[in-house]
Amino acid sequence: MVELTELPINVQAVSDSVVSGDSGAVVLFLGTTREFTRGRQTESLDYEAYPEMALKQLQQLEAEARERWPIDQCTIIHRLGHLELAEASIAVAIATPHRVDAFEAAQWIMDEVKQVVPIWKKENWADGTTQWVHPGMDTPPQK
Amino acid sequence: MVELTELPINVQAVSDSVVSGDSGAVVLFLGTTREFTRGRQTESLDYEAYPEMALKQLQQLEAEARERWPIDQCTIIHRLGHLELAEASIAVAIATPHRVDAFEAAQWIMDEVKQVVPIWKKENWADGTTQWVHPGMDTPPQK
Amino acid sequence: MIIQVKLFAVARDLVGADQLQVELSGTCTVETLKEAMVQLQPNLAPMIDFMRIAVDSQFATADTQILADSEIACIPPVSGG
Amino acid sequence: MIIQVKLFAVARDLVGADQLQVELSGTCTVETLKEAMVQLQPNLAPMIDFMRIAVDSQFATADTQILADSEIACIPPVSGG
Repeated sequence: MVELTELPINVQAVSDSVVSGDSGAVVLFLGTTREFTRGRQTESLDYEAYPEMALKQLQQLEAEARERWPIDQCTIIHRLGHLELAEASIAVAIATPHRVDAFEAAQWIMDEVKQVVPIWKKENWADGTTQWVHPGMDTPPQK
Repeated sequence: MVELTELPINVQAVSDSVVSGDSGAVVLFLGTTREFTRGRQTESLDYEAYPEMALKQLQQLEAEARERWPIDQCTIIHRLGHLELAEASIAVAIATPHRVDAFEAAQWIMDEVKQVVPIWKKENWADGTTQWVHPGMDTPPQK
Repeated sequence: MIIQVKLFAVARDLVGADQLQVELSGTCTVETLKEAMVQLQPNLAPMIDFMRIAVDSQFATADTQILADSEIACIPPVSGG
Repeated sequence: MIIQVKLFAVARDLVGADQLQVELSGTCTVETLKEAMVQLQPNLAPMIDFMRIAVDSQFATADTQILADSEIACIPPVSGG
């Protein structure tokens, strides 16, 4: 199951969506808003998506992960809009019969999300500037 | 923070105990009660510990993990007593600045828990027999 | 043909709109589309090599053909997760 | 000296008690303790090689010395997690 949401991610609900008597292991990853990045202070973040494509890419990632690992349940939720410090931007939850598969699949999904899913993060720095994050590309801070 | 508890593990509370603005990544692992193990059906489980030593071993694992990885927060909770299907027997939650460390540390802790923490599982099979699980050692089912 | 290119993040900020209308003639690929975008919006030039083009919600390669009814988007390096 | 050995899981079930009282004389190591346990409870024999002994909540080795005030536990292969 994949989802984009403007609402805070409910960790208990994500966990409940994958836990069952079929599995022995659940790995739940949360990406959270960090205050300091290489010494710079973040006040908040904004996430924007190309939603139709982001959902398709997430669905493809779930399907490919299910081909690679014996996955019982998979939930991927990405938050959009404005996030305060410590809030989760993404939750990936994987339930498998054995734990090594859940760890591998969750890591693989996170690596892929950061490559192929059209979602962008804007840093709202504590100094009042904002900056789109585009890895590998220089984007100067804007007032 | 390490804990042994007879109460159900509250996933939201475990997550809340490690999430903060200091970290960018949280990995939460849950070991859950699986219904089928190599074709045999489980009705429920009982976990027993040598509690003083189990707590010491868990504290040592947390300390060693903190030496190996840059861990902001670490919570390890093991449930004891009677567990129904799909209930979590263990929760390990690790918060780190970068996700690779959280994944590695959580996996390492789980591998170690299964080697050095004096806690034992008893299978209550659906056929009415019970059996202590002692990996590497034959333990016949008991009536 | 006239193509509406969806813009996001830094590309949208640079252009000041969430779509860029590009007129193309003849057979058109991702490569010719990118050239036309830079001609219309020269401030995209330093970034265009970092942008991927999606055609109908799939990443396209340089020689992917663009048809009149394709949904086209300009995808700067992503930073979700 | 008299040692109380804590028993868990299958070891406790086999002995029918959660402690085993063992009398030892002279210098005593984990190895001599295990021998004494099997002599008292022969049904532990097939399993004793799989059991680890903990002294004061730390896993001991075969030649770890056991003192009169040590807390001793017999640890069958663990299955938590």
